[in-house]
Amino acid sequence: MIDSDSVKNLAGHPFDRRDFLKVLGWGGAAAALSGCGNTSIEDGKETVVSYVEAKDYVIPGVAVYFNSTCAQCDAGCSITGKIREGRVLKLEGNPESPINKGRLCGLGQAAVQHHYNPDRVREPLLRNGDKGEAISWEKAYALINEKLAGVKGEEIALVSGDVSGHQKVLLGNYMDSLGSKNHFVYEAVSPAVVRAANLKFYGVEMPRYRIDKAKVVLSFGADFLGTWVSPVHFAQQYAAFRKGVDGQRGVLIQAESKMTLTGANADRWLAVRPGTEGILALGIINALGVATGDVAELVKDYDKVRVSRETGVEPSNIDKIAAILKLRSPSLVLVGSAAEGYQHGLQNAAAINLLNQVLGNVGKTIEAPVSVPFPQMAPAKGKTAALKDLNDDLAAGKYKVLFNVATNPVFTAPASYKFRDNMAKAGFKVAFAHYLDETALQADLVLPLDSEMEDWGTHVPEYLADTVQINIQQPLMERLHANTRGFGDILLALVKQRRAEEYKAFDDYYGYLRSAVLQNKAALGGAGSDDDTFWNDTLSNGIVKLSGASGALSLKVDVSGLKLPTPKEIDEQYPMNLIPAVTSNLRDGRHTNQPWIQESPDPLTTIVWDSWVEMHPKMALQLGIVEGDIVKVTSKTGSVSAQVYLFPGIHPDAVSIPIGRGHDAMGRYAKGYGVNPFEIMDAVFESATGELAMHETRVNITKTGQRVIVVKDEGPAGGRQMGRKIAARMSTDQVDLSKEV
Amino acid sequence: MHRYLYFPVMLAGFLMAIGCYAATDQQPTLTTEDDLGPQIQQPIEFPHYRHAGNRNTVDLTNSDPTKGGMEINCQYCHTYARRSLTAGIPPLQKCVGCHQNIPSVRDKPRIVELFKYWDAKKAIPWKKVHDLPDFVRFNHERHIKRFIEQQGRPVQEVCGYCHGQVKEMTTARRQKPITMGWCVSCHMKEHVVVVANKDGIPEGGTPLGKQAYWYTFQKPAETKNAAGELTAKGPNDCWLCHK
Amino acid sequence: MSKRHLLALYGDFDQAEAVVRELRNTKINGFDVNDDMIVKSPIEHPEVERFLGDKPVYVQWFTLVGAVLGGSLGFLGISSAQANFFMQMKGGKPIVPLPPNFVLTYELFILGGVYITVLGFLICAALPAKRSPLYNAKVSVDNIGILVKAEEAAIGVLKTIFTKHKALEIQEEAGK
Amino acid sequence: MSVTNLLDNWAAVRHFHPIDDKPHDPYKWAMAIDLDACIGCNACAVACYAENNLPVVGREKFKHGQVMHWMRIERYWDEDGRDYPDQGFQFLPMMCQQCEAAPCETVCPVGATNHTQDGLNSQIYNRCIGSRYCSANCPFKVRYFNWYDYPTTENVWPAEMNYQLNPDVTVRGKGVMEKCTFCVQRLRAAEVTAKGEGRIVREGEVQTACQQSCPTGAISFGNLVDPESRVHKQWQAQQVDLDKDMQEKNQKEGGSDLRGYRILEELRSYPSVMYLERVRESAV
Amino acid sequence: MKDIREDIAWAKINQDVMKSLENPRPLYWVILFFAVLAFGIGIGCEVYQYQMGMGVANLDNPHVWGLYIATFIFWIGMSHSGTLLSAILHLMHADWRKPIYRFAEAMTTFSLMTAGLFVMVHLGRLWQFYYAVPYPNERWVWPNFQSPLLWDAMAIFTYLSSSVLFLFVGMIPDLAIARDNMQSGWRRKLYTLLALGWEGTDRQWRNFRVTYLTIACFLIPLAVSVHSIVASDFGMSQQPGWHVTSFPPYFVAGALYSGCAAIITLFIILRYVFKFEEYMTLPILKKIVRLTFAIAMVWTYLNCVEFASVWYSHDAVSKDLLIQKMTGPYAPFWWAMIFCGSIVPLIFAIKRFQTNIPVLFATSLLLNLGMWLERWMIVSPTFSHGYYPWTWDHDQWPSMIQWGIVFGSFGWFTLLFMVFCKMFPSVSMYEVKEMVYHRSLHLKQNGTVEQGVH
Repeated sequence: MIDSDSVKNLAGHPFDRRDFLKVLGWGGAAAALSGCGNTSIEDGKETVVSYVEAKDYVIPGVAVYFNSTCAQCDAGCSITGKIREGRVLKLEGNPESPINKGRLCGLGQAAVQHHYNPDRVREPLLRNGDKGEAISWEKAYALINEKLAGVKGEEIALVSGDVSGHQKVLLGNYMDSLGSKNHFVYEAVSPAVVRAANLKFYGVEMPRYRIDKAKVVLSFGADFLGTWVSPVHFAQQYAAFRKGVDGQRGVLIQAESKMTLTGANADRWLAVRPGTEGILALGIINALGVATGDVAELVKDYDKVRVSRETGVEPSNIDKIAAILKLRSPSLVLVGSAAEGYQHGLQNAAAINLLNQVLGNVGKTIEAPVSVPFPQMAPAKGKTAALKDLNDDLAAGKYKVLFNVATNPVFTAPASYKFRDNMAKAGFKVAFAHYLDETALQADLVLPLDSEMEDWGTHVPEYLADTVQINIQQPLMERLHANTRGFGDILLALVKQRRAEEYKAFDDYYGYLRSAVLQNKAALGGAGSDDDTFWNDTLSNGIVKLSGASGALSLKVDVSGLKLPTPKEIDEQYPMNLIPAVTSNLRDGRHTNQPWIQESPDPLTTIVWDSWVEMHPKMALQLGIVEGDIVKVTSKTGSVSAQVYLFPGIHPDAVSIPIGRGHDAMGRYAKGYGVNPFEIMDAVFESATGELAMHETRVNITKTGQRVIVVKDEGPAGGRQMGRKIAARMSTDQVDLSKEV
Repeated sequence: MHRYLYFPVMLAGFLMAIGCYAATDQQPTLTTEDDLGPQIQQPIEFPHYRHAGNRNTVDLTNSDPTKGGMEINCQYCHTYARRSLTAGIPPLQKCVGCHQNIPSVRDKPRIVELFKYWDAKKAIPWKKVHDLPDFVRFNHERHIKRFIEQQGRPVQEVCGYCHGQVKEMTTARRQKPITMGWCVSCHMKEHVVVVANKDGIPEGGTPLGKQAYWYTFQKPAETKNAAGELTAKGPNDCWLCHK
Repeated sequence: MSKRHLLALYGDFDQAEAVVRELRNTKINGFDVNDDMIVKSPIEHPEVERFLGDKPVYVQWFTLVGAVLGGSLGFLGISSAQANFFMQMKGGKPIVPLPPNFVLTYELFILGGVYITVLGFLICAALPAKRSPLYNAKVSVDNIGILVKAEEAAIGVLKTIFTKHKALEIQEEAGK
Repeated sequence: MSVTNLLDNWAAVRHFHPIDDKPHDPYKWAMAIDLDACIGCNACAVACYAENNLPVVGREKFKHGQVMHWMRIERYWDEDGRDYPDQGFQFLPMMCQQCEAAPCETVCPVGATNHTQDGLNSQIYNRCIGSRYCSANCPFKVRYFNWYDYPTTENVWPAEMNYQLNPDVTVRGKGVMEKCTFCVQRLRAAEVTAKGEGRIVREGEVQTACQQSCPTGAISFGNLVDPESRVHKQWQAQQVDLDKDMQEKNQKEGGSDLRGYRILEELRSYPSVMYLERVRESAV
Repeated sequence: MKDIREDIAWAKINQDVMKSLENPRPLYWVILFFAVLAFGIGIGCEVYQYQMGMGVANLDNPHVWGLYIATFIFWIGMSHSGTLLSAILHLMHADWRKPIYRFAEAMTTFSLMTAGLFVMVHLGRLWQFYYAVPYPNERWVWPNFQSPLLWDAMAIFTYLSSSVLFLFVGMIPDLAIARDNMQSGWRRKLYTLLALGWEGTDRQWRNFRVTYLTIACFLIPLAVSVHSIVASDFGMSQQPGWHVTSFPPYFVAGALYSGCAAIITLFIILRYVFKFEEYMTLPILKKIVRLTFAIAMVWTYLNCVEFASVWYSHDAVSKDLLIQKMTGPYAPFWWAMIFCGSIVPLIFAIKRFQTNIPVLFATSLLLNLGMWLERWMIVSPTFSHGYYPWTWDHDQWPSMIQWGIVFGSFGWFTLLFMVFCKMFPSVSMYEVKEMVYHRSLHLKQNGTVEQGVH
């Protein structure tokens, strides 16, 4: 049983705790020399803190565990926090959650460093010239109220990231109360084009993928193990897929221009010329030779000679893939960010999805998702197009008040948007923020948010693994800083300014949430139990599982309008394609200030704490570049300079710079490390959906003459084992997996 | 010439004597002598002797603190010790829980002080009396399980091994050295083993034959000793305390 | 029966040898050539022993005892230290491994040997010593000194012998 | 005391481990890592940071090779002349192999690293004087030395960040060696609890932090002598014996069709971590 | 040419040597100043390192050992020359050792003391050094006797204390001379105390001879064991490049080699600074040079054996390391070692140069450099290029702190040595007298020379 009061008590006296940092030999060098031994025993000097009141389950020295929800990305993993003496120590996966089944990725675990981050905003800050001046919450609310007075609804805009659950409901109500419809849901990295293509081909935006049921997975740049949609969940499916059905191990083929973590785990990795993923898909359909009608007509020109020429994939590989896809069924074809990031991204994605239809995978390894019974809580899904729209509006000076909820568009908008300047045109800018990041620095009023370990909430993930799952977010410890507030609490306070009568029953967001959940007790599976029991069970489980209705997928194949452009000629001035890489650690850069994230080597390059320009050794040889050279990467929009890392897992026509580093604000661990590829990204858009075509930027590379040592975990031997049997491998014909445990 | 041999003979004799002493001194003597720690000023001078001290057998109603205590079990207040590595300090709630029902002492200065803390909902900043270096982890739970629960020794005796005669103190004062050598001197002794046995003997005995020890030193002896007991030395694994 | 000391200095070993020989051959009352005569020289001169007669040296017995004790106690000590309560288990090696212990035994054998030898030397050579009653710094330069101790009656005879062999200098202890 | 110990237990102290017998009873902690399941995502490494109070050393010190990751993910690609890693990379989580005959143990001058009864290679921080001989003799180079006093180093654990530190694990100061412990604090807690209940630790009762977080379940960890444990079954199925330096299955003509192997096994350190070879599809 | 003038008067020997104890020449102060300066720099570096942690030495994982261990071996090696001269040559009755063994013996002692410092400097937690000392303690814990480092400590302790005793015992008659020559003052008191009342009686000499011989006998196997044990710090490990059978003799040969080279250097310096031309004569120098040459060739041979055994063995890892040494980032140092260690000593084979002091001085410095490089090449490349390719580290370069401490150690050694030379007779007077005496016996038989000054 836990309620907010007991959480407070649990913490006892948070700032009176024993200093856990007093360590081995510490402070003791002098003492040791004076012969008093090395230890730092000081009888009677240290204070032992006892609780004033303690719950029965609170025993000093014994950890308690509470469930909550991970907010580091939108996959919606349920977490279990380990709590000792009122402090959350470590996050683990909640075994009850179908999404992550007790597992948690590195990014998720680093959330404690978000919570304890020394660079968090601690007070509401009001702009005073270049400085922020700490003000009280009352004053902040009053100020917002004042600034909103007389402003028309259409002059107010709010930009947020993905939002779901009761926050979304409350947020919607607030926007309603303001009379504004300008809620921009923006995610810098989101599979929006894939959603559109899925809608077209399957009738749903995000079907359930069953990698674990597939015998062959052919992925076009979908980094489902690293960054795509719900990586921890897919990784578990992947594990089952590799174990195989009846001992027949699943085969993973990955086609992309820049190797992702998933590509690194593939049985066959194909380096595809940037932007030609769709052509390859059509080539495979052609090679399969099973298509009929419209489809056959569409692919008939895509013989393997042409496809090979345009994509750079060997004809023999196309044959092999076609053969294995034919032989082993069901298979699964995935389309990911590498394919969607072009002007013709939707066409690419459609061509690839067509492959699934041709192979008959729809309904077998692609299943209909369950629908959320409370549509108002279903996630609002972020798009990059939203930022474009917002930016255009801001440029036109449409908004007098702009709310920003923990997104960082100043950092993630392509430089050509001039977002920073446009944002200045909005009269009054309020940022709900964890850090003083680039965007918060532009705001007039910064409201410090609780970390997700201090806040209440409910979340509905976009990708539901099994049944409908509503994730509960609850505080794992007392608020670390006295003057931060939960997002829900702030919303509630703001909405009360408009509709005081409607919300007067709720003292705080916790009360709102509790009553909102209990209202739907029956629908949430709590019929028959009393309020307190149900509420406590819900909190202790951390998730509510519901059986939702599963719709049907559309099986119709519509290839009308599917037309892929022939690959562009090499542009002499900008010969290379820039691939802004989304890495599993950094994602869009909102967590860069967590040192574990900075020090976790990038899985592929093993580089830490810095950005790099990834380049194929062959191309580097041509350009006379070696590892560690600082090169200038210039696009039509601008240029950045960074160290080169030579990496064989990239198409020679492409260079790649990871997203997420290059902050010039945010905090001590983020600021000044690396470069931000958004600064050179051209504003090119997917033609059908208006999404930013992130892979479409073309660049040239020039040496600056400087050279540095690349800070990475890999030694000078590189990826070579020098004949030692270290990471050994076998091929499937040598091994008999059925004997294994 | 023999006068030149005095010295070597004496030297040899001396070394032999040392050797014989080392060879025959089989059981280390448990360090029992007191090694008083500093007198510590606590925020409230808690009278242990009053709570845990022996009852005045002559006059059971005597409330004169010098004449006897209430024999409260150590574990009544120090309830965490049997459930956790660390013993912890009882929550303030515990003190108040009893004392709000004892109006007779309500006006005593210490109790007034206690209620001041309680009313302010502030924790009492007790000072640490038994401090171990931060690289040492002593497991209270395990020792209480073994000596109190398995072997049924009196609580005050068991706690007193390390904490001394707390029942005679006001605020506690360190009485034993609590150094590694002191800990070890007890582990080196042969202790009675309670053998786990599904039928009859309570849970919590040592699973004999599945003992996590390699060497005969720490394995329970094959045969019972004269007193009919199986004995074994305490664990000697560094990683039990240093982690 | 008090005895007095007499020191005669000579320029080379031949003269000194001649003196010693004569002292040995002459029977003098109150003077025992084996107990009462000491030859002091600036260098080690093995030939002195020839004319002084063999005198025993016991230092090597100290050496033997020291080395044996050092080695055996060393081995025993190390082995029993290894087998104490905290047996430091080393994977792949027994708790009391012989090769390392032999290495250390070897070192302790030498350590014991050297230390006890030096000790034996100090004992046997009776060092540190008080200065003998008659000492001349020339002995540490180039002279050979013959120090004798005799009863008053023999002093004269000794002096005569010393002078006969062209003593460079004769020092006499004052009478008591 | 000591001399009697020596004489009474001569046979015991002259006993060669692990060759002479089957000494582990009731515990021998061991691991099996399926490289075919490992995707190289680093979740285990971060879990290790969180569980074991590892310092984040920052860019400069990382550059100087002073990083402290007890668990590192290695990424191999043996190119044999190919332009692309078209069969992917091979990831390998590497941490202390808890060797049965660990080369590090014998060389420590003060005995700060020893073998424990349950088959771990212990590291006692306070005993360590920092001679670094253990690391010098470690074939896997999985020991990490505290080159600086990280607890007092700026921005390693600034205020509030230190609240995350695990109180069950000592925070190491400068000059001591450290390494993966198989999360000994968890093992000991489980062993003591089990002992209090008169039983041994059951399969699944204790997990290492890395195992717990691994999204693909590539890491299994448990008691090798418990026939019920997954690790025991895996080792047995793979015919890998703890106390052999050359597995019989590899002696057979044509090699083995089993994936289990131990790294640098030929050095006779008898590692407690078995890896299962990565598998590659031969049809593509 | 004779090793020493046979008609030299004994009193002159005393005079000449005692003069070296008197007021120093300005050059002495200059040398002392630089020694103190260098030592001060070393101390400063060490203090900084102690405060900050070992990281400032720019060592890393897995390159955990660096110049400290290399220089430690260098100093241990250098100490072997004293034993060679005083013990081995004593047993072999090579009396030409007599004028020069005293300073060689002092060099042994001081280089051991310097080497001992490096053990301390190397430790990550110097303040816990006493954990490595086997003393009974309340924790009932002993150090690990299986560790070659502990053998090392034990061997060095034995060697150092035995050498000090040997030096002291051998000096007692000379201390008596000093005592007799000093008029008054603290030095006279000191010598009186140290001379233990030595008077040169027959009994004293008799026991002295046996003692001296016995310790010499002990010192020879001890010296061999010391450097074999240092070799086993490496040889007992598993790492490639260290695991060669010939390591112990290779180390011992290297030790004698560097010791002899150092003797040549110091010989020349002493001869010049203290004007010991009469005693430290060119024929003696020639003998040392020839000895050094012989040892240089032994070392070269053992070096070749080491490489050959690696080359022909099936140990691919060691072979890979050897190739790496020859061609990798350490190649310049490795080839410099070969040049200084095996090529430069060929100069000694040329008779003309065997007594050419400037050439010998320069050469001996080069040999020492070569020997120091040898130790570095043993230690570092194995760390940079071991079994585990992922952790290879070819960029490792010692920081200024490491260099500063190495530099400081030379200052410390020089300081000790210079102080010793002023405090104690650095030429054994009584033994030079013996040498002169024995060599003059045949002259005396011809009646051409009178004994002494009379």
